[in-house]
Amino acid sequence: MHELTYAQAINEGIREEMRRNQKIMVLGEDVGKYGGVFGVTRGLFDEFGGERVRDCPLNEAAIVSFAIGLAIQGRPAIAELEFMDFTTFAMDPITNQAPKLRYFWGGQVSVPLTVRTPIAAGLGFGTQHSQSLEAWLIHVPGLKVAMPSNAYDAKGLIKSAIRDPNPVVFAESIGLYATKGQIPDEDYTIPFGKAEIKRKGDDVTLVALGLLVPKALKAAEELAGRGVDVEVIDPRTVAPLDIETIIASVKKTGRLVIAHVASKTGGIGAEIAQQVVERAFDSLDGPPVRVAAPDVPIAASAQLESAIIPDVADIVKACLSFRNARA
Amino acid sequence: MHELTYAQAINEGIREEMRRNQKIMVLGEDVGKYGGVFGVTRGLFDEFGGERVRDCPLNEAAIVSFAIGLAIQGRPAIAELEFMDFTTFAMDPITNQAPKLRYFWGGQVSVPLTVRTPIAAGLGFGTQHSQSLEAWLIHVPGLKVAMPSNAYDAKGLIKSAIRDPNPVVFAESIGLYATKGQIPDEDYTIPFGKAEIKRKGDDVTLVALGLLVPKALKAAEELAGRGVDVEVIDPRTVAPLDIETIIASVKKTGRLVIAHVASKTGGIGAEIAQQVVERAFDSLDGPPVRVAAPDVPIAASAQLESAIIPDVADIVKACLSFRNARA
Amino acid sequence: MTLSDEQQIEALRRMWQIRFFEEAAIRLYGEGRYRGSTHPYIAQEATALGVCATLRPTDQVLATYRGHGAAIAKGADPRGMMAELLGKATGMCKGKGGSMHMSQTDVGFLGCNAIVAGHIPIAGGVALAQKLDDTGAVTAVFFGDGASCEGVFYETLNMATLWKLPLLFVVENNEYAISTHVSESISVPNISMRAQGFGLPGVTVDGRDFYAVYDAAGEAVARARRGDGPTLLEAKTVRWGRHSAVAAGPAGANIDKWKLTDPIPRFKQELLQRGVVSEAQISDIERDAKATIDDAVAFAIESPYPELSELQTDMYA
Amino acid sequence: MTLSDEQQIEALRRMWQIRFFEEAAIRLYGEGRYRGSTHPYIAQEATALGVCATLRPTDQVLATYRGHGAAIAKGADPRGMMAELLGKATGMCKGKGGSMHMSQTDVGFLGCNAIVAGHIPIAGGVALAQKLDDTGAVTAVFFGDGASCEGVFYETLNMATLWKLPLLFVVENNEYAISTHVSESISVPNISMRAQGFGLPGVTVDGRDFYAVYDAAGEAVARARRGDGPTLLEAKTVRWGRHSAVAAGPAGANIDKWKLTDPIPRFKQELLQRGVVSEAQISDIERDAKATIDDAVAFAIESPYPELSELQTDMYA
Ligand SMILES: Cc1ncc(C[n+]2csc(CCOP(=O)(O)OP(=O)(O)O)c2C)c(N)n1
Ligand SMILES: Cc1ncc(C[n+]2csc(CCOP(=O)(O)OP(=O)(O)O)c2C)c(N)n1
Ligand SMILES: [Mg+2]
Ligand SMILES: [Mg+2]
Repeated sequence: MHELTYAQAINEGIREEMRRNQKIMVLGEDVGKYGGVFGVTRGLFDEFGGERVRDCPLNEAAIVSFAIGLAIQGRPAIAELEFMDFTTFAMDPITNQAPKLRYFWGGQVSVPLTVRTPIAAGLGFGTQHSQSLEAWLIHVPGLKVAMPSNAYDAKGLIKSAIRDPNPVVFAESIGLYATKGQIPDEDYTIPFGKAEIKRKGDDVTLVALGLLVPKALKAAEELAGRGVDVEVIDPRTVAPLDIETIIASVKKTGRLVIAHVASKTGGIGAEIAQQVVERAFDSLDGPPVRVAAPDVPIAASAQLESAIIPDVADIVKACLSFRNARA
Repeated sequence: MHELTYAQAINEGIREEMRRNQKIMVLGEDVGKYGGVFGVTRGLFDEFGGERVRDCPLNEAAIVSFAIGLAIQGRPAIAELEFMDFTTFAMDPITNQAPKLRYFWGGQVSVPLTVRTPIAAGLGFGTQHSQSLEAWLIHVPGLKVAMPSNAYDAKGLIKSAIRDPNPVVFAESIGLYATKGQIPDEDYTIPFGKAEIKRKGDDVTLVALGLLVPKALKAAEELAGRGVDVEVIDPRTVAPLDIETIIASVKKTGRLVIAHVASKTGGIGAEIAQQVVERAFDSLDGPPVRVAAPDVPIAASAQLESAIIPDVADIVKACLSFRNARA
Repeated sequence: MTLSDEQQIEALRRMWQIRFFEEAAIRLYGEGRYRGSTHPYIAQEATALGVCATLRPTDQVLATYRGHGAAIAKGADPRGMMAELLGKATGMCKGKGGSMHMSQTDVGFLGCNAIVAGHIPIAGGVALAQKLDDTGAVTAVFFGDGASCEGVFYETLNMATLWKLPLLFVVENNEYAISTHVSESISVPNISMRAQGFGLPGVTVDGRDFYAVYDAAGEAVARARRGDGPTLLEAKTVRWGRHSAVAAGPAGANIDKWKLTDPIPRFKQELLQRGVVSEAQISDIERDAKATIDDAVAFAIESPYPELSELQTDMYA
Repeated sequence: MTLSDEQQIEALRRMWQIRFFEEAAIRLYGEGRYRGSTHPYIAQEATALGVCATLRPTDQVLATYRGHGAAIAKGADPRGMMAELLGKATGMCKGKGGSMHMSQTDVGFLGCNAIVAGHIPIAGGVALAQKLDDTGAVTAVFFGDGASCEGVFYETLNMATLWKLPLLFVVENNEYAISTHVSESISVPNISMRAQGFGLPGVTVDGRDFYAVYDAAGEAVARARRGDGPTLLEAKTVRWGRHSAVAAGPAGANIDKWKLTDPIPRFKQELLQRGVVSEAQISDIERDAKATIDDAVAFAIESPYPELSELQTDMYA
């Protein structure tokens, strides 16, 4: 075991995969000598050189498209977009090309593409640098989407993403980059579509994504003190989504809370809720509850922003909102 | 009263607004002399000239961005994207600029922008020309989204969109362009956020969007023959969404079906369902049911595509799926 | 590079195949045998052949929705193409792609793309892979004058030049993007002039002249193989008339002008003059090309539609 | 155009204001008075002033996230700016925009934009509106070398040239986009050369030389006002060191090089040489600029944060 931050864990995962497979490439803005704007690719340039760890001009559409070109030529490619908000410039390759090429060519190619991009919510960067846009991506058939919440998962998931012969968007949380975790010394991966039950509980099922997983665990602790026993589930990947684990939990608890930093309307919360409602309606004591940002652009002012990004207190409140709370 | 097709109704709406306000501009590919790839802007060039009805080079990002520049200078702008799938190239101006500028500038400007774009689902154009992407857009605070289902609404809504000092995406359905409707001779608009109950019914609430509204009405008729009385609701705009009308209906029927052509996961169906579940859980006999495209890219082959795009039979089946059907 | 007689004969054969393929595509559309649309390559055949005659089987080609010509020129199978057009299970993409997404990777045809210009930066990535593989292979990417307005085209010009990629940009300037004339959409008289802002060679040739295209492409390909980087090749051409089988009335060059500049009779004439073929041989080639396409049509019509279970296949590797 | 003494003095004052503003911004960030980031305009002051000195109040300016300089140069209020930086209710955007979204439309400053290059085509639309208004007003859009790689820049070059828009593209080539040197990202030695591919004039000047910028911008603005269309003006400059207040260690030009090329002492020297001001006056101007920024800082610190109810305002007009 060794200790790494979330950012270092991703770095180690990429590094190990690049050692395993000489064909793997990294492309992006400032990913080379500089090591990435948040340091995630630090040292890769030194180890693998500028051919494989490639600083690109500032053009997201071309970066992701070039990565697709490499991928369909048998070179698994990892493209970095510096903030998730900039997926807007690369939406065509991310949604119209990468996840569809194999399909509309009748299976003639595979597209081993990983698009890494961090979510900056809650850091005061303002509305064009703070969005969590995974809801767009789960609506694109053919695309996989990972949202790691801790260092261990981050490493295991990035390795799976890179090995996956299909396009993956790997959504990191800047707010988690410095959090530390214990990492096994031996090779491991975490499969896509397999949720983790972070805490067992009988009263409420709490599904949290990315940045909100640690907050959900804090909330659960606080709630335990109040006699409410919360089961915390981290889906880890939202496409594919391990709905089975969530449903099994809800069948036990009868209550569902979903927490994400993205704005509420059209967010993933609705999708998870509806899938549970469709399949476990009779088990539910009441409607699933969403904890999410309100439907406003994200203001830069710290005071305003902190009222936007969901926090422990919001999660606690949601878990206590059920009418016939058992506890 | 006069009869117009859906396409002509939009045309007439734009024309009337351009006569009312000399500042209004139209921009897009082939919107000028040619009258638009689907003929929606036909004749506008002749009446208003090439300055106001402006053929643009083939570059969607710049077209929408230029329209934003015009809008913030007090010139309401109507930008056309030839297929909704091409919003991918204009996602930055559509989502990071237009709906946020006013907010992050503290209200100093308004952005009277209308982005018109048609959904081609079901016409055999293949996967990059057949998507219905409204779910992405309702997840963007500050953006309004209209999805007219008939000629009368199309005219009333396009006029509201153009008069609205805020950005609107106006999602047309190519499959409806040729459908006819009676249009009043006098000026009228249809407010955003006001659903229409297209058919009253007591047994099932059926919310349908755009292309599926006529199919929903056909399904309702068929179901009436089988003794199931369906209330058909057309939200007309999905942002803002008139959830009150839907909830009032569900409180009566206890059953909700939502039908859209977009793929199911992450689609609007989940959002509508969850809003209803949140506020009318106790009124529901069972889980809301979604009728949507399966989560696959849209194949070109007619046989495959017709199995993807939801049809009358799919809607009928969904409405009959409730366990304790009253009828 | 010099062209053998066989190569020139094969080029004529494929030009005819393209012509007959597209005529059949329009006819079959009219008969309601498929939906969506199709974008005929008619009158542009000399460009695809002029470029592809300089390529090896291991080189790669990417094209737009108006890409049937490039497909045939790169050696794609007309049967698979025609079946694809009709959405049949025997189509090269199992019917999932249709007219605008044909591809046949085993002959180096990395497909058509229905997003205008979307394939240009993908071609950049393909060329980067080739450069890293260091086998001397090159990529040619075909696109239209309209496509040359999309930002990704310029992004790719910059990156390809910066990284000296073995990439040949072939812009087919047929004067129109649907209804929009180049004079209304492009700020310079020749699209090859864009190259001046990016530091790569830019060349304009008559795209209806097989030999002119071949010579210019040959130089560009040689340059790319040497590791000297990309070239922007503008082939000036005309459009037969309608943008697509569904588009409203002719907005492009009219048919009389088109007949005068038809690249096929012109190429035939040159082949005769150069003594590469006789009149009789030419008739044989034409007949043979016709037979190939007739066979493809029959094959496509007889082929079954895909099973519904195919909906769920090919999404993930 | 000739510059009056007052104009030159005002230019120096604003250059100092920018410098002091940015120094304060870095200091306040260090003190934890706001979060996010800030991108100092230090060492680039002569460019903003050289351009804005050619503009009228009714002309428009759009800038990037590194836009405090352009804001002050166009006449934005330092109090409103500083309060905005700190996220206060008295900020020019009520605290909702922060460092990267400052704007003050009543002085023709149509804001900073945090999406690199996102504002360039918006500036195109603003210039189109001006052309239609036919008042002789022009737009200047500031952006960096990095931004010049984004496709929307080229799309706007093409459209602005095609439509002869009154638009001045000001690319501030400070050699770096965060860590990436222009030699690694741009395929030509001067960014102004891009203009050659688009048919508009392209000029490179020393961006640290107020008069050089002023002259080149003046010509471009005159051309634009005449209806002759856009110009691409490249101002070569250096970056003080770090990309932003949060970015890791210096990747740009080092501080010694920077001191040698500091545009403010240089401009001061020239003003003295030209006899526009005396040493004593210069000290007064510097002191006055300092006082303005000190006052802005005090104002900003004392100002209240926005009410939470402000979250819901300004979304819709
Ligand atoms: C991104 C995108 N925008 C618009 C379209 C619609 N469209 C299809 S073909 C075409 C014109 C393309 O013109 P050009 O590139 O000159 O090619 P040509 O049709 O002349 O071969 C347009 C606008 C599209 N398919 N993709
Ligand atoms: C679309 C987009 N991509 C990436 C970024 C991240 N980013 C912010 S500033 C910057 C570098 C910009 O360099 P340049 O245009 O030269 O401006 P400078 O910082 O030198 O003023 C980058 C990559 C962004 N904000 N927006
Ligand atoms: Mg063309
Ligand atoms: Mg720079």
